[in-house]
Amino acid sequence: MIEIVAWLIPVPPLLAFGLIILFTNRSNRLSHVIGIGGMLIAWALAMSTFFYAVSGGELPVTTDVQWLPTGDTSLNIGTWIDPLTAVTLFFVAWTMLAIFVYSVGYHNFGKAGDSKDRPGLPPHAGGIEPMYARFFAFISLFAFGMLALVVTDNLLVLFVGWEIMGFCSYLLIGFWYGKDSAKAAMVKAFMTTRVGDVFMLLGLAYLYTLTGTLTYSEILFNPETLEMLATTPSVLGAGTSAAALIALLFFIGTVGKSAQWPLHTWLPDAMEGPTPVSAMIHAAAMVSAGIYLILRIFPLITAGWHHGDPLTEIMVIISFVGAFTALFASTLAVGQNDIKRVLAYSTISQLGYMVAAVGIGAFVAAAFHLITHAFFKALLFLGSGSVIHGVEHGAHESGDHINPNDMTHMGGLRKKMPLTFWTFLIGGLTLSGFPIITAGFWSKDEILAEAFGTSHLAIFVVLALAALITAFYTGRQITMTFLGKARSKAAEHAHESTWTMTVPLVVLAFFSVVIGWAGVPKGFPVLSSFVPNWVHEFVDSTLLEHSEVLEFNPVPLIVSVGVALGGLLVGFLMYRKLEAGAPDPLARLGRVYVWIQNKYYFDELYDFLFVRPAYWFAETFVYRGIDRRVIDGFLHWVASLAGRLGGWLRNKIDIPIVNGSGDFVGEGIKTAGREGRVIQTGRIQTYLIAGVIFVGALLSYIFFLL
Amino acid sequence: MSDPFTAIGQFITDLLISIGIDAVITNILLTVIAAVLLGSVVGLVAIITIWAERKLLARVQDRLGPNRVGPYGLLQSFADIFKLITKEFLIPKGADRYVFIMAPLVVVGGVIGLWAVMPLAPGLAGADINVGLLYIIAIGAIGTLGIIMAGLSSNNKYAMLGAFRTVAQMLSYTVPLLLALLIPVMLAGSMGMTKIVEAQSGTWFILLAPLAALIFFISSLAELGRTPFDLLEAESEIVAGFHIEYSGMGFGMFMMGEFVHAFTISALFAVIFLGGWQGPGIESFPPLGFLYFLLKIVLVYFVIIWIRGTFPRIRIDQMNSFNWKFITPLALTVLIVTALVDKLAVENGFNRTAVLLASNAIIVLVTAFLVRAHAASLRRRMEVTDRAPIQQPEAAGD
Amino acid sequence: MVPLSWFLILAAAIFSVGLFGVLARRNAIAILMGIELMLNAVNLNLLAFWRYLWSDSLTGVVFIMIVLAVAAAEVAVGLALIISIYRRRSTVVVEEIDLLKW
Amino acid sequence: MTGPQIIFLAVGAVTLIAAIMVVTVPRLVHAGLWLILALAGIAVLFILLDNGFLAVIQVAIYIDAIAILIIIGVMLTRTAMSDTARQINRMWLGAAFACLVIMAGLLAIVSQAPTATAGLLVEDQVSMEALGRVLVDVDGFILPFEVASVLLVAALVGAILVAMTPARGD
Repeated sequence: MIEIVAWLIPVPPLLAFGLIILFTNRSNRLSHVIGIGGMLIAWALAMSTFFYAVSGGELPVTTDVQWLPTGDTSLNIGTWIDPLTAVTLFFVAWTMLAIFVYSVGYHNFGKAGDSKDRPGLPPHAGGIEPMYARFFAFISLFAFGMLALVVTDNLLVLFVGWEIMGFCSYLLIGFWYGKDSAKAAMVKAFMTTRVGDVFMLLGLAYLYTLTGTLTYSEILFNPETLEMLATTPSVLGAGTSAAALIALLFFIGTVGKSAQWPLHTWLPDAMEGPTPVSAMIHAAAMVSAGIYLILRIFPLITAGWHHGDPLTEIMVIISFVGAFTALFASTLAVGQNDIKRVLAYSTISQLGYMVAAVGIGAFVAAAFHLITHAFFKALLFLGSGSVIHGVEHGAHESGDHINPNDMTHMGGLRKKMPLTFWTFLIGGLTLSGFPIITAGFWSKDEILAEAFGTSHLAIFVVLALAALITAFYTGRQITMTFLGKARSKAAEHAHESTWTMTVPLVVLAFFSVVIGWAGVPKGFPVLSSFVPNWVHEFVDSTLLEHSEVLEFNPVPLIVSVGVALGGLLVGFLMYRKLEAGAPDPLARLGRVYVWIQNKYYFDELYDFLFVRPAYWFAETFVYRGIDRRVIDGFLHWVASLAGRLGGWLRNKIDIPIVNGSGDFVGEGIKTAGREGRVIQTGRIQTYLIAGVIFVGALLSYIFFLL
Repeated sequence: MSDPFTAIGQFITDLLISIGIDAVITNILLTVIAAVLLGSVVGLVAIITIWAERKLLARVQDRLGPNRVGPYGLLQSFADIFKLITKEFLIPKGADRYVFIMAPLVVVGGVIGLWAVMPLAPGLAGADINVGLLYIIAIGAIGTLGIIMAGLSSNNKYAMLGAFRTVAQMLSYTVPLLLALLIPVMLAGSMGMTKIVEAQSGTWFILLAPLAALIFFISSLAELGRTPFDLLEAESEIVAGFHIEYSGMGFGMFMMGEFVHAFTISALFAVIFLGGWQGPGIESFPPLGFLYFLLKIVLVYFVIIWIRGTFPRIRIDQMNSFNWKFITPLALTVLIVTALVDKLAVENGFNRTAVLLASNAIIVLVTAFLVRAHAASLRRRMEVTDRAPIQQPEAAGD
Repeated sequence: MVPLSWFLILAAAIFSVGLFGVLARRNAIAILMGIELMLNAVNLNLLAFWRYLWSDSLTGVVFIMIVLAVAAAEVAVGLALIISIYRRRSTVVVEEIDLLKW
Repeated sequence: MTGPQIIFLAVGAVTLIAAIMVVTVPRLVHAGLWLILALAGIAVLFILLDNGFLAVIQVAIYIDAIAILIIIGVMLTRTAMSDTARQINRMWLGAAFACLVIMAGLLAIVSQAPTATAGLLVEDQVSMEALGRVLVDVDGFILPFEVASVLLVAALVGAILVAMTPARGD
């Protein structure tokens, strides 16, 4: 039974996509009913799978059928339900469902469309989105990709789902393709993630050539294979094992997908899409998929490594990239005034946490943070969408045309949009790790505790610093947006969003708080005696080699509480009295602030390092040098040579010899034809008479003469 | 007195033999007598049906109809016949003389020939051949030939056009007619007319195959060239159609052919779908079957007259598209569905009548739905193209 | 009883007459008629042989049915071709349809 | 001379004369009508050969469909060739000679034919049911039957396509 359910989970969104694209795209109502209905069915199936898993059902549940025979081996397609899959399904289904419902309100369903609205541009008077049905088709396909990626039992289908999501994110970031910025962003996102994907495909190919299979059970949960991979030297030689190289290639895929440094630049630009898309990409699906991948291949990353050992090279790389990204992106978030961009950088930073956790071998902590982050980041994005929506409406009413994303024009929205404020506050506090009550505290604390407990002090310090900055910009964002006085007319006229937008916020806020209680670490004062560390036990059972539970240590706890509260407080105090038009208090940092605001000039750097050299290379070298000079020159040479040769042949051979004999034959045939053509009358009857007489002759020969 | 027809035949045979005539020749004579008798009676029926039709049409149109000659105008037809006989049979200049003369004979002959296989009563049929229904189809189309001959030989363009229309219509509607007739053949398991009648001793086929009956009826109307398919003699378009040049008894023969044909089709419908001579009490007194048969014929004939009185004429493009786009696909569907359902129902022990009726009802519902959807789309297109005509009348079959 | 050879002689005669129609007629439709006559002669032959020699199997009858089907198809296509030619070139005389000659 | 022989001679004579008229009469319409007579004669001969089914089929297909179609074809194209024009081509003498050759050849073969007498027909073997079964029997004639039906469909479509009035601008 559960096997069939697992098979069916990705199917409803796919059907919904097909139905909407092919049949119902004229009817907005029918389209969103089908889209949400499909997601609802998928959600119900995912929940039943999850509850089967947590209620002690036998795991992993696995089925497969043969898909593609390839000579000696065959590629199978199947499902794989283990604890990691189950919890991933849980948060993916919930957040996606919330996003689907939220989209109805976000795209102003029920409002009359403005005749000036054009497909490819955001509706400018609060009317219904012109491509409403198409949006639901795209996100349905996106949901299919994500769910297929989660339930599959092999890396190939995972890659397929991965690419479907990449394609969908391309479509959705550029959903308003009438905007030039959106067009640029969609191309950038697609191309940047493609860099990672190519490496990932290389990893897949390499893995396949070594093992002849891509199925989880035969690679990741097969100690012999892992041992083989860990001991086989890689093609690079020089001490790296095949496992490490494959893990590195996969990790580059993750770097692209989860926007880790140095491939992080696409994600902030992806904010050009509608806000549900941002939530989809940054919380529920795409970036989570990157982390899901490295969690999935955790046995491969850690092949030949055991708890307590010094980190292997690949783990060092991963943890370094993760920690660096966490700190680096959090500093960038400080300088942003666009409400969604702050969250985008925050996402990059939080993903860095998870990557770093995987890097130091803290599998459970990373998974735990993945879950909590999905909920609170989805909540924050949807909340920010609600804010933007409200401010946009205010802008329409007051005629004050400002950028509705810009936080400097907000302020005082607490009274205007109470539900959004409270849920956003919960999300913000969770993000900054407000002690005890929020889920973010528990998950982040676990990562810090792991880093501290396994004595990776450098990592610990960097992450703690990142946590401090995170708390700071969260405080800054909440204060600038909701507290104080309204700094524009639009903000004064803002009002609360419809129920289809607020209900998902409340649901997500609920989970943002509650999820944390499933992961209270063992030995935590007072609380741990009430609630067991359920997450640790459950998720850890994914792996063959179980990690030992760390002893409780108050140092990371104190640090964690300290940075969270401190950061929030500083943020609040600094921005409490921000006036309209006043410079950002951080501008006092001078040059550093300029650097931050310009994202450390990474875009410019890449432009200088890659884009312009590529153009130059194409123009100067390939076109002028190779194409014009070498290839064309060669062709011209060949052509003139052929011409000269042809002339010689024509004058010496063709005209006297070939033509002479040809003419003779031709003239002879012509003469023969002219003389003989009277026989051909062109009348079938004549031929028939001849034929009949011949047959008669033949008959008489046979019957009378033989 | 169990079988009076055999008894009469035996009586005549005995009589002839007693005069001293050879047995073989007696047999031939008997056949000839029966054939002449049957043909004459059927021909005479036309006289009555003409009167009935005029009278009924008059009632439909709130008139009195013939009422001067004889009681209730009963002798009106006789008066008409005398008039026709005494008129000169004109042969137009440039006409193809022999073909012109033969055409009405072929028409009447073809129609009367149909009665050769008609089972009139239990044990009474002209020739009970095992391919009776096929014979009906084959001989029934001979009438088309007569009409073509008339149109060709008249040296008149209206006659020619009328003949064209007739041929187009008759050939087209033969397709659904044949398909509809295959269903009773399938249900009875035979093409013999007597077998078909006997197969309806329990349930009449109109209950087993109502749609087939309807299709057969409509196609027959088209074959007859009766309203609403009477565009072969649409006065406003082609004057009188193929018999425009005929006068006197030549015209009379065409008239007779037409009425006898209508009567014959009624008889066919009665035989194939209404159980022919089936009815209560025929086992004990077989001649009763003849009465039942006559009653059923009259009933169907009444419906034909009724339709003539109430329906408008359709256009020629409507005639064509109705046939090829609606009734032929429907007949095909019904044929296939009936074949499947009948086979499965009989194998699985369902009530045959109920299952077949239900399948017919489902086909009707689906058809109605499709027609509605099609009409809706046509209406939408009409709205889109505003007042532009939806459809140019297609070129007629020429 | 009619001897088998009578049927065969009649069939041969009709066949030859049909063949003459095909060979000598100028009108394309008349040629078609000739072909029909030839086919009918063949059918007569087939049925006669079936009746006299092989009446224990239905091969002859089936053969005739197939011939009938082919004849129907042939007439339909043939007439369609003739009418198409008539539309384009206003002629049904086979001697005048000589575009591909020389 | 038995009854069937008299009938055969009468019908055969009519058929042969009709056939000769088909290929010789100048008026094509008349040729068509003579063709119908010849086909009807063949149908009667079929009855003489104890196959009423094929006789009826002969009438239904040849007379009702093919002959009428041919007559329509004649009518449609009658302006192209007047009935007074020469109907026989210049090579008719050659054609006649060829036909005589063929006829002689055929008669020569016929003279070698066995002098068989018709056996009794078993009713089951000529019944339509038996014919129907053998037509769809896997060991019977299902393949020719299906091929013939495909041929008919192809001919139907092809005929419509060939004779269709070309769309304007074509």
